[in-house]
Amino acid sequence: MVPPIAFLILGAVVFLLAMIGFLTRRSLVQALMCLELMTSAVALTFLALGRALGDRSMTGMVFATFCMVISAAEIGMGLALVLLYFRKHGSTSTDDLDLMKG
Amino acid sequence: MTGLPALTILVAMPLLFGVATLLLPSGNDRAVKVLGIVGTSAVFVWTVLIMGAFSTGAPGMQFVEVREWVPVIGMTYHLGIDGLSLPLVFLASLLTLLCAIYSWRLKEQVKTFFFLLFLLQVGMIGVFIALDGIMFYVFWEIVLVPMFFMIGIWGGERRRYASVKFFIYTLIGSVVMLLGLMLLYMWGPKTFDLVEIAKWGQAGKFGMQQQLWIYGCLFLGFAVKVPIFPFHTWLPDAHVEAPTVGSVLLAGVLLKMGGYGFLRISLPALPYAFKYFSFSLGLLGVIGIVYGAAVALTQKDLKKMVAYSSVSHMGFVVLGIASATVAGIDGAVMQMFNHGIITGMLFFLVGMIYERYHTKEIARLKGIVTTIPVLGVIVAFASFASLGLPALSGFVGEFMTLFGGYQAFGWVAGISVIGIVLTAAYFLRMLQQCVFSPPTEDSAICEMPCELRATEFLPLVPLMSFALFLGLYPQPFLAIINPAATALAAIIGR
Amino acid sequence: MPVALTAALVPILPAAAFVLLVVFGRRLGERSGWVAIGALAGSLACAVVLLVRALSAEGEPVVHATFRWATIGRFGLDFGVYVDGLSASVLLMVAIVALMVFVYATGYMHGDPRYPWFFAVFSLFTCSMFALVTSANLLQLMVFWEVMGLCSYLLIGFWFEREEARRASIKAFLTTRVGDMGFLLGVVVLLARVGTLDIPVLMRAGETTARPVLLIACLLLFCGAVGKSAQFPLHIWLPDAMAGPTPVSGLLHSATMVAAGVFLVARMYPVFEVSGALPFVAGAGIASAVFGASLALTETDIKRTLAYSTMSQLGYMMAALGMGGYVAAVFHLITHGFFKSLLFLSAGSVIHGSETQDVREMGGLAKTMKITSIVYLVGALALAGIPPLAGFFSKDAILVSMWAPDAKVATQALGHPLFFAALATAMLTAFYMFRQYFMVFTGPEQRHAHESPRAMLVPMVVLAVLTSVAGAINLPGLFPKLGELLVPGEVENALWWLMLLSASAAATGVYIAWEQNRSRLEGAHDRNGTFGLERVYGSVFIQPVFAVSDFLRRLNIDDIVQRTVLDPVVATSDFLRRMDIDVVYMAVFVRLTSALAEGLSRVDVYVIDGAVNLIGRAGLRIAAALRLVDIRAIDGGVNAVGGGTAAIGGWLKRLQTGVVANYALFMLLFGIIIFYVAKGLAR
Amino acid sequence: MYLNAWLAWSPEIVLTLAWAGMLVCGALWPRTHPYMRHATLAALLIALGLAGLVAANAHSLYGLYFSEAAKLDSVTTFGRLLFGSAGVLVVLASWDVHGEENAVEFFGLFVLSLLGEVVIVSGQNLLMLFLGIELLALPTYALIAIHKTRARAIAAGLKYFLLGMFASVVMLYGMALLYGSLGTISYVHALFPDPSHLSAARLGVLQFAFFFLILGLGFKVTAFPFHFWSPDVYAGGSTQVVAYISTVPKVAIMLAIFRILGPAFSTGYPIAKWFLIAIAVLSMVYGNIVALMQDDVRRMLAYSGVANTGYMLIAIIAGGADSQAALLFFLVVYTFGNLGAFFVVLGMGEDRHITIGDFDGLARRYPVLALAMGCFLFSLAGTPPLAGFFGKFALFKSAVAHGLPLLALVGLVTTVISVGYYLKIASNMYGDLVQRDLPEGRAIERIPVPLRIALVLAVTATLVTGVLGIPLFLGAL
Repeated sequence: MVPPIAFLILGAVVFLLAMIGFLTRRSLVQALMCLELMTSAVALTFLALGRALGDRSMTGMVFATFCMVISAAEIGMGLALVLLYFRKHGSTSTDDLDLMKG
Repeated sequence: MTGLPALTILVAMPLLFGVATLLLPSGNDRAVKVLGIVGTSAVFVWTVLIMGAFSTGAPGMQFVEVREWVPVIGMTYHLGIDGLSLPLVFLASLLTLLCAIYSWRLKEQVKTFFFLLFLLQVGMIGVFIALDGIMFYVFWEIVLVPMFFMIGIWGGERRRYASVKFFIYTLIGSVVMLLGLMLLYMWGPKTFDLVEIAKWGQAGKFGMQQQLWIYGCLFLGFAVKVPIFPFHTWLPDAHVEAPTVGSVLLAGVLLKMGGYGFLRISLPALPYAFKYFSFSLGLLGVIGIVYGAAVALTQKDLKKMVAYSSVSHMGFVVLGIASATVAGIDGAVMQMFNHGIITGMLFFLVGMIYERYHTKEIARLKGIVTTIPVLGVIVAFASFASLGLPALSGFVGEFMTLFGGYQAFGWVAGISVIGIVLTAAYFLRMLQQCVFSPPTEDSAICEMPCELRATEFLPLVPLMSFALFLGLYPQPFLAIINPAATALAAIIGR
Repeated sequence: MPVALTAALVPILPAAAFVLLVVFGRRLGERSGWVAIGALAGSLACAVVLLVRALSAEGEPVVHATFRWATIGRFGLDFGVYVDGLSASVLLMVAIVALMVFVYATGYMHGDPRYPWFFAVFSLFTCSMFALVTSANLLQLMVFWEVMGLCSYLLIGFWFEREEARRASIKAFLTTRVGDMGFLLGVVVLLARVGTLDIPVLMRAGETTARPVLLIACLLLFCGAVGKSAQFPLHIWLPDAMAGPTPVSGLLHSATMVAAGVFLVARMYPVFEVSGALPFVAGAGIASAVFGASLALTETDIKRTLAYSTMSQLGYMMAALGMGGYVAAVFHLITHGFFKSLLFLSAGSVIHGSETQDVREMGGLAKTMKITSIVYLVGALALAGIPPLAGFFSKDAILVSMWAPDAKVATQALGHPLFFAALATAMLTAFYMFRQYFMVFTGPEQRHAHESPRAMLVPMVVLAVLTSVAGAINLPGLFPKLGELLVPGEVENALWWLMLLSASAAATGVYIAWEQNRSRLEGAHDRNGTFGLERVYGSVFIQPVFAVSDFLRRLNIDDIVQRTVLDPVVATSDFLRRMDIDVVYMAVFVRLTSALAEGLSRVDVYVIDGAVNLIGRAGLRIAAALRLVDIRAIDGGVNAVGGGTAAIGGWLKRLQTGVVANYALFMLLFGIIIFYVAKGLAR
Repeated sequence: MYLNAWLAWSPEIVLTLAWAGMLVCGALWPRTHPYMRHATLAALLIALGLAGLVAANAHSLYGLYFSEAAKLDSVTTFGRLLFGSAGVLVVLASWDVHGEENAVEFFGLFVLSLLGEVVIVSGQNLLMLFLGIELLALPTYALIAIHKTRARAIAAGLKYFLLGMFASVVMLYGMALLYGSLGTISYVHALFPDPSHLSAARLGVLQFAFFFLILGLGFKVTAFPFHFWSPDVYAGGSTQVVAYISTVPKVAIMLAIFRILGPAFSTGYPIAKWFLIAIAVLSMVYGNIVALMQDDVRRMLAYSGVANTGYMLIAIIAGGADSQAALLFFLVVYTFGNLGAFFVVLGMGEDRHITIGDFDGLARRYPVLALAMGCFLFSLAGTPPLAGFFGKFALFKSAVAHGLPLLALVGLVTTVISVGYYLKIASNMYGDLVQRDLPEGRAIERIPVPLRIALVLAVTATLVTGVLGIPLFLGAL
């Protein structure tokens, strides 16, 4: 049996990589994917911790489940916003600097 | 009077009148003005009644109202009045009334103005009767807002700069003072009740190091307000830009709050620190006297000159307070009152001059006494009162603070006489240039009508009477202050 | 009438006149003069009553009644009236002189637009002198002392249309105020150390208080006297004070203003005696006496000459006080009050008649102004110290006190030099007075003049009479009434040889003046500048004195004061005004804060937004490249609803992720830094 | 017990039902769209009333619910009332703007986010906290983006979304680490136990966990290094939404932070404490100083929000009952003051940046609006007798009372700096009331009545809390 610590390390590594990805990717969608990956890494960590601690209340699993739920909602929201943005600006020449300044 | 919460009524009255002012239908300026005068008169009458019922010989607080209020933050509802505060309360009600009368001819934003005036009065009176640290601070800060607007709305050309500078400068001082009050709470009896804090301090329960820290914090707040050299630089700007009424109340009452703070909080609560710093404070007072006078000597703007004269005169207050002798404290309160009366008068006069000549430049003003004899004579009177001519009230305060200063610091206090001579110099120079001089071609021309109106003359009458009466016979006034001053001086052991 | 009330009425009556004239002055018009005179007459009557009482009081105070003016802790200040021999005698002199001057002024000021105002202030002036003299408390004395200063300011600057009058009034007020600050400090010291300011108690202060303290206090008090009595070096205001109307000068130089300084020292005499301050008083007095006389020598303005003579005569009094000649000084104060007011009033009459103040433009006035010339002569003789006029006796008393000083306060070694200096000064005095007299009243007539109105002449005549007989109040050895009044039981001895000596010194002075005048008239073409000095024969003695006088004039002490005191003060003030610390604050705090704010917002704008923009621009470049590569694909993608993800990515690559990623990075980076700092702090 | 639970959570149930009803009706009958605002308002008012009733029956209803996952206590009630009233104001402010277009989305999302806030406040474990945060955050991302005309709003929403999600996920990882090192996620008693019970390794992990947790929470409350999004988003989003997200979520999270950090926190975890102190100080200093240089009023308010977060953190660092009372009071003050200020900006027009110069002469032309703005500004600046002063005073006093006088000093001094930019607006508004030597400011279209009501309510709240509310809030809590 694989010890829980391995999953923890895996979770940490994935989280870190996804974070670096989020910080460096130029594509919005890629950024969204990185966020998803980060969430998954956290979910993995929760599961592993739950097992490692032998928590009978299944806190880790519950948390992991909710992580999934939230990330689903999140990707939905994210894509919707991206789409909306694209629609608004699609047909006109975009003033990107305006955007940068907020 | 007995049985009534006299002081609550005193501080609530202007508030209610202020609200009533706002409720009046807009457009009827006359009604607002009448209400303004009636309201301030009512407050004044009430003050006089309190003064009448005040028993002079007793050193302690009178008309005390004390109640639990907000125990979570250690706040109590505690009002009281003693020989230190009574003259200043009287001053505040008197000057507000006179300002209301003077403003009879105000044309714009009358409602706003009178509301601010009443609000200002709430703060001014409140500071002097509050015996709880938080209430004290609240009233202290309440004053800033109406004054900010008075300067910012009715001020001169650079009013925005001046109003913001005034607000921020004094706020810096007062927030640090607030920290001091909090430290009094924390290291002290866990209440903001100033009487309790004073008891705690006199029992020697504040550590020496603690006292020094708290004193430093409080000092900054009071020093900016007084203003003590070198924290005075907000004053000339504020005065030059402020409208007449603003200047009168600023110089007449607001500056006194600082001196009062020293006497009400620093001295009784922190005797060790007060003694420790007393020489330095006295020295700052002396420097202020000389410095203010020296800078006033070459001012080109009449109002700025009077403003710097305030720095100099308040130096005497500081000297008297620092001495912590009976004479010094008596003199300091006396000087505060006198300065309120006399400088208030001077600012009224500068306002009248400005209204007629549309300039405050000393070089352009000439021959006031030939054009408007009454105004000229009163300017001269006020100037002589201000330069401390004996037989007028300014002298009494100066003499007593000087005497107290000498008792405490010896010859160092004597340096301040340089300031007295310089004060005479700049006032005489002003009189020579502006009042007792023939008008020339390039001098400013008085816009008709020149003669003083009744609403302008009326405020001057009580001020002149007080300046004269207190100079000739100060005993009734001193009898009020003396017991309180004696008790305070006894704390320091002087 | 109780005697306390009588004493109080003396100052109250003119004060009432002052109030009356201020309020109703305009309605009263020229009648206001008579209101003032009426009040003054009442004061005079009261003063007479007081003197009569004093004469029978045998050294006890006539009146001492007080009320509590102020309580300062354990110190009580009681104001009130205190009249003894000294105050009663001075009071009477002041009342008489003032009354005469008032009457004179009704004529002199006739037609002036501010006539009521003049009499109002004049009343207050007199009132304050009365109150000063009757003060029971040193602080009260000081109060009226200063009120008098105020009045002198107003009166000297009465004709403020004239530049010189305005300057002179300020000068007078400020100069005396400099001295007054010493007075103020002296009062403070006395109150702090002796514990009271009650004059009768203070006079016994020597019993309770250490001598050094009293010395300091007395020297400080003396500063005030120096200022008021125009002693060297605070005399500079006195000559300029001539810019006021002549009645003002007449009163100011004789009975009121300048007399106050001498009175102060006389009042506090017991304290001065104990403290050891008297030698200083003597020194300052004799210096002023000599100095004033020398300055008078070359002065050509009739009133300024008299002004310097005042300084000189007051110096005499001070010197006498310093040598223990208390009675002599008061005696001279009284006689001087009469003859100096006489001289000023006559000079005013001369000016009134000839309309010039320069003696060089006068001459031969005795023909047109007969009465004036006679009374002027009486005054001049008195001032010169020619017997039997009043000035002779009092000056003689002073010389006696110097020759044989009071052993308690000074030695003969100190007294004799002073004596000779005083004698020489007496001769100089006689000289310049008579030179002036001859120039004004004798010789050829230079301009048309007319005699003054009766209102002016009558007081002059009365004063002339008084000047002639006033010496009788203290005839040494025969009728030492004043001495008895002031110091009961002490008999002054008369030195006959000394009388002779002083009279002959005065006569010498008159003679030299006459000789010089003669030579001047002979060479009438040279009238400018130095009075034909080189032609004065027999002037081996006078020549160097003239040189000194001229040198002093050239030296111009005003100029020195201006350069050493006033200029630096003004410069400092100007410097402070310009370099107000506000500027420093601005530089340090406000600039610092705004620089900080600027810097931080630059961090926001340049570092953060800059980084963002940089990346954004890089993105733009890439997009531009993309556009070049496949412009159609992008356009197509944009136009297609919900176009391909690649197209969206392309779009947003340019725009968005740069910002977001950077912000996220900053969050992490700053957060970590702060966390590590916190970790360090926690340790 | 069941009945009790229904009663205890009736306000939330009402809101949930209203939300569901709005979605269904909105989808089925488009004609109901204009009435969504009415429904929301009604639901909020009912919920407020119920919350009041619940509070009145505190003795029987207060307690732990749902397997100790949620707690009903005075703090929860406080949150409910504050969120509800703020919600009412926001609805009024949005009355016309989102009255018909996007009504279902707007009000639906809005109610959802309010629910999220209650979850945050009442939650007793990290999971509830996380769920609450997401429930709050996801709708607000969308709300920011919903704007009739402004294209930038979507960009702002997107930016907010990406950064917000990033922060949430990082926080989530922190929660995982917390769970790992502590073995529990519940903070019914105290999340942070006495550190002596923990092994060194766990304490080490705990440091990371804490850092991540604070990063996530700090993002939501715009504490210093995590605030970068706020000026951009505040300036880009629609004003009423910005008013909302600048206040209510911040309040909720602050209350949650106060619950999480137990009594052992201030003594046992110096690193964490110093971390918070550093963040608080930097927030106060940085926020106030940078706000001083802003010209766009919304950006200025964003930075002032950063500074106010710093002030709130003072209470959290100090800990203890009095600090809690102080914090609660300050939150009320901040909420109404900030909401009001944004509403005034809203009233001045939606179409472009509102700069400080736009306030020139406002008092002369729109005296009531100027008066309201003055009220909010002076309250935010902490001038007595307005509410802001007592809020700040209580905060600083609690800091002094807990031995942090220097922290209070920083707060006091930065308050003075803050007065600088608040007064700049005030002096612009009132500067030419009498003397008219200044250029005309911005002209304003008619201000809709609901917004007026909202303004009046906000002014009243500010004044009443200040003058009368002190004993009420500070004494009762």
